[in-house]
Amino acid sequence: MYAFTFHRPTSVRQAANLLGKHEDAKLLAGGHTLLPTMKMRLAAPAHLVDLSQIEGLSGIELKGRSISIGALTKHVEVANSDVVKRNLPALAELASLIGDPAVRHRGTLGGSVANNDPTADYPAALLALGATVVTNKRKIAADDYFKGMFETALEPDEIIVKVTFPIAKKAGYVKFRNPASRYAMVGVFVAKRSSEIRVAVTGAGGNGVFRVPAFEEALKKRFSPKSLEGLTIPAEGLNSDIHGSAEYRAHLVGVIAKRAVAAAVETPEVAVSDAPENGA
Amino acid sequence: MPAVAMTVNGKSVTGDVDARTLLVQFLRENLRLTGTHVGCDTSQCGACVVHIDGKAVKSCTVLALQAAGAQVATIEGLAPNGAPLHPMQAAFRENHGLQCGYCTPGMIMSAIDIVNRLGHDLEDKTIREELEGNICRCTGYHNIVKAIAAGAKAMQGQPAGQQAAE
Amino acid sequence: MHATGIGASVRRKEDQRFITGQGHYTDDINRPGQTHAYFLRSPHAHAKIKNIDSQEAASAPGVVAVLTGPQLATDKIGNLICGWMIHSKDGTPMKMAPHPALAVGKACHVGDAVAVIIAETLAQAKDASEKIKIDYEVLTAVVDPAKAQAKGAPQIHEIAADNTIYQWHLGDPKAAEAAFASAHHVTKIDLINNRLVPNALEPRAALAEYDSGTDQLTLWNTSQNPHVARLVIAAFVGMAPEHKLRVIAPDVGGGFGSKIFIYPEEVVCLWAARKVNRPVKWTSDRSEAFLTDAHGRDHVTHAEMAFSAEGRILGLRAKTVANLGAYMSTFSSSVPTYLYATLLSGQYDIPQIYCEVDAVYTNTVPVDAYRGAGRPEATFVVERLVEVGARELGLDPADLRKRNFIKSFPHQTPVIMAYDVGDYGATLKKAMDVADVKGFGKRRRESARHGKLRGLGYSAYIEACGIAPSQAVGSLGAGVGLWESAEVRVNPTGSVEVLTGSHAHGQGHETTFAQLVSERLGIPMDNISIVHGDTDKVQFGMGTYGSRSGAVGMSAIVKALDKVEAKAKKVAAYMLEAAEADIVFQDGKFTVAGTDKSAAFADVALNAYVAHKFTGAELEPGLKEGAFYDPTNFTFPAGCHICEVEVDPETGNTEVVAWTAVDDFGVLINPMIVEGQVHGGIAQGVGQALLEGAVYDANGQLLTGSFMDYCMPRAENFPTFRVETTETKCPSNPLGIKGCGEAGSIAAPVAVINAITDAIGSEDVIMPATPSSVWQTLQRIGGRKAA
Amino acid sequence: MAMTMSGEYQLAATPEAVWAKLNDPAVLKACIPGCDSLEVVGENEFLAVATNKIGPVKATFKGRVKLTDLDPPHGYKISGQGEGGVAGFAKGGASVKLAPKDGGTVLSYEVEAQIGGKLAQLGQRLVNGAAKKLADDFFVRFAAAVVAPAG
Repeated sequence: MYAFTFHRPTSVRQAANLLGKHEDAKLLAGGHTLLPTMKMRLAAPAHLVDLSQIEGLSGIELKGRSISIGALTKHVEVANSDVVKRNLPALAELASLIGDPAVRHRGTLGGSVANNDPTADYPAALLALGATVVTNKRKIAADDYFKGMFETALEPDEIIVKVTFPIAKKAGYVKFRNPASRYAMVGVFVAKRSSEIRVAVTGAGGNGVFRVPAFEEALKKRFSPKSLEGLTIPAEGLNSDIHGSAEYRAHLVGVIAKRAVAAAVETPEVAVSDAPENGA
Repeated sequence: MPAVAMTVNGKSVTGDVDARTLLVQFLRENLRLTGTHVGCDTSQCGACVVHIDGKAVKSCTVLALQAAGAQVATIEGLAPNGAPLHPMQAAFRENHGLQCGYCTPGMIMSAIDIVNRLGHDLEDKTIREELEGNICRCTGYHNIVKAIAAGAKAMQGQPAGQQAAE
Repeated sequence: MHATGIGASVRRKEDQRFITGQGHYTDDINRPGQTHAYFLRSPHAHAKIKNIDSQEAASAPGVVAVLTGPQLATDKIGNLICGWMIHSKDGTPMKMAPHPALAVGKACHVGDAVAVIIAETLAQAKDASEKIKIDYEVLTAVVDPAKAQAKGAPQIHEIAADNTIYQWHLGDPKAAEAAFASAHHVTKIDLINNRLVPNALEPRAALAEYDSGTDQLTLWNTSQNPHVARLVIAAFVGMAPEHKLRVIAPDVGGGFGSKIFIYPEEVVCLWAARKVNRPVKWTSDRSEAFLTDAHGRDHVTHAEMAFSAEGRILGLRAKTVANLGAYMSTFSSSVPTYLYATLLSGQYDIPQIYCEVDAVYTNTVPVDAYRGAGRPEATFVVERLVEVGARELGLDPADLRKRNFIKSFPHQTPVIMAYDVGDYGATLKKAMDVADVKGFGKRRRESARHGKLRGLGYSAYIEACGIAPSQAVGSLGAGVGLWESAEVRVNPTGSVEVLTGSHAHGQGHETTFAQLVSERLGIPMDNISIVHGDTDKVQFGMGTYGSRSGAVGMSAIVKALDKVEAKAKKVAAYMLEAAEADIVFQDGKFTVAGTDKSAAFADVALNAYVAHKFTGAELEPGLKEGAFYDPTNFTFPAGCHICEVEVDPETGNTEVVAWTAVDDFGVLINPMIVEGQVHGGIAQGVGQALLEGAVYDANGQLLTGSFMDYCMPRAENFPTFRVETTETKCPSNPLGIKGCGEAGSIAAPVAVINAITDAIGSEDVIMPATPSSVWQTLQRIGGRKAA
Repeated sequence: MAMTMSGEYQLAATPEAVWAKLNDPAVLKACIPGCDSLEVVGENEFLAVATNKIGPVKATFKGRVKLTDLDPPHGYKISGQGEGGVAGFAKGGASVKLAPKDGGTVLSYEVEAQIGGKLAQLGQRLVNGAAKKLADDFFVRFAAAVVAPAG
């Protein structure tokens, strides 16, 4: 690791000021992407701004038809949350599949969403559920938030405060792991809301998380794994590496999507009528 | 150099550290607690697992400064100064859950964390899934799984204070 | 058998320190005034080093010294060597290229050490390394062993035209030709034994200290054989005379072969410690380990098996290209030759075998012995041929095996080995019973109902362990003898220290060796210490590899114990005023035969030292004996593993759902430890078959350079193993033991591949059989096998 | 690790105009992703410094960029190799071809890139996608530069 200055602000405002003041500053949440990269000397921020001492950035709340999750909420907290398990079991399942138990004890929702790793799990949930990213400056709809691999709509001094997830009638997440890294080779989040059905895919895309309109159309006719039988997506633009070709990933997207729908169908319907969520 | 203070195995400790010092370095080099090991640099092998505030974490992926004010427990704290072995330690020995011993401290700390989270009656399948962050190259995991199942049961009768020496 | 004697599953003595965090691994040790070494390594697989400018680095904060390859020569530090001479078919010796500890003029693989920075802290050493400017002229690299010999391939070393180290063969080509000409059916396969990275969980480390007052160098390192390290570093590298160099291998966190070898980093740490006159410590990180620990396997093979109409094996032919990487590591030459081709008879009576092996240089990390070393590769060839042959002939694979098993012993194979004893039919039968092969059809149908393809694969393997008679290995080119030493020191109070030349890094010697002594001397385990891993304590030893610590190391202890007993009887005879011939030693007591006069072991020990009862002229005081034991043959553990898999045809994912291992290791000293060794071996073998594989790109960049891309087996990759044994006593050592450390890794890979190919109905499966590769095969064959 | 990428752009300018831009150091500097500086050191040869970010990874590459096989106004090869310090090295080249079409120009390219050192060893998850993105970025910007008013 290169030398850096460590900061521990106690408010979001202080943290934002530090980001504004130092061009080469990085936020530190769980640290499970940044610290390994820094250990390899592949990142050299001059300033690290540790968010852990800021109150109010962590916690899970049911607000109307949405679940609001603080940016510093750990994966394990989402996985174990009764609120999430009752209302959005697929999201709890997703959180329980990130990394390993020790990683889930440190890694945070905000860190994952801010990083937008093309093989991370959370982006699929945000996009499929139509979540809203709430920052210290504004609210950003998931549709507008993800801008490509590792790129987001966040401005340099913008800090994620929380993410609100509209509750879906039915949702499912299935992940086919890269056996070595445990990141998603292909992860598919399927969400059925009264207004729409969304299918979001992580891990496969060269440019990060994406939706599959063809699958969504098919599922609108009937929300069943059978509706996806034989459907696949084009391989072009998908990741291709030593772990699997783009063709393999394209095929997996179909298979895993079917399984995600099956998982969604199996979960009992959540007894919350849902409507476009605004102003939470 | 910034100062850092925390509680390790029940004792208050302080030290001046370079900001880039990892918790595992602080434990091994400053405190000479060398039972916590480093086996990889990508946060995967789990040889460095310790507990921070009662939860298993990989001490190679935490800065010492991030642990300021925290309660840290390491393998050395489970049976300090010749105290009787923690039931999980005893179970690893009884079930031959270790060979070279290098992954063992991390395994035991993860195992106790599994029990703390999931209770005393653990199925083999659960244990295997929960061990995804701990790599052992010697044992083929067979006896580790047995040891954790047995250790989990043995921890049942244990006084709460000894669940882990936080 | 008594509670702690031979055959008892005694809990391990060494565990106390490991489970309490009190182990002492090399990196746990620190010396006053210690500095830290950081190696700057070539990012290029093949490049001329035109210039190294280290001036700025040398004056960076905390830097003590910056050293480079040319300075090694100035200081007369010699090259690393390969200690096993192999001659080509044409009689020419193998082409061993110079291997300096720091590159001189040229870097030959990514990770080749080009400079070392010694600094007060590791962070400072790393900071300074970035200030070193190296002018590389990048050369074309060759990484594929099959292409290394091709015309136009870049030549890596001047000495080796066509990058060929040797072209070796074994067997009678004409006789094999005749056997094939008479065959009813010939089965042909092409296979790749994938390159593996050993990945012992403790990364390698070295700490060197120089005492200028005594001119003594001490090296703490992660070694499986500290004495051989000292010998090579003294005699070949010329670092210091042997008596001025102490090598200590403390607790070592796994080896699997990768810690047998003498590596550049330990040489450089010793050299630097003397140069800067301060202790120098280096600890590898995992990324560095991927680029510097000797890798394993990496064979490309074409093999054929000839069958008669009755399903009898008539002959086997194999042509293998073995990739030895950029330099010849310490024992690399022996692995694809005498540890491989000599096992191509498997468990079968094969009249003719002919094997050709070309060893080549490539711009990759050196390859050397890794758990099993040559024998997994041989087993893979033989057991794939038998399995595919059975399928092609329409015979049951188990029946074909039974038909061809060697049934009378001793058995001389056409490839040097003389098998001493075994009962292969018994291990196969027991394995089939334990695995419930009869019920497989039902299980397969059950899997099919869940959309899964279930397969069953056999592996009837043999290995040659306990290497081996010195005369034999010497005649085959080994530069060392492969005996073992032991010294039994009885203290005046009757406690015992056993000094052994073998080394434990997970195998539990402190327990099993003590069990042997406890049983033999009738004293409690707690009164026995096993001492190993320090050249100042143990006179000499050949270390631990090739599953030799039991068969060879313990046999040396038996020999020393024999001498202790003989001497103690003499002492007891004086004490009990009886003739020496009348003294009987049993249950820890020396008794005058036919009387109730006796002396306890501890009393005899005390009397040996106080020497009041005898004069020194007749009998020397003291009770301490040493022995060197040289075996008369290899040992031949063998067994049968049966693997059941379920393949998910939608994703190509393979799950190992059942594993049965029945092994014949001869006499077991501690069944619990033996079982543990089998478990670990299976895991590494399954790892090779399903998960692990080093992948280089065409330019020699290692793409699987961390646990993010090199898939280590995890707990969830395995079912609960069913491990059983059979026993035929090994006749060539006093204990009847054979060795168990490598069996699993030898047996497992081919059992998995035989199971997958059975499941999907295609032989076209490569290792590692990752989901994507199995899926691709399924695509090629048009989905799933007809039920 | 080695990667190949290719693409095609329809540009609203004549091949001659596109060719001029392809040889303009200021345009090249603006189009090379993350380019901090581009200094002319010889005929058709430049010294470049570029800082690239791939998620958590940030690496500065310094090296030479050369234009070869010049065939005005039909195409050339632009190639470069850079040292990224600890991160390793990168080298690559793009064959760029120009052909008149529909009153404008079709620019087609084939990129070959090679990454070595730490990024190749540790960056599997990152590098493939990133290289594609960098190549795309270059030509997207170039397409924009071609239609932009001069100066």
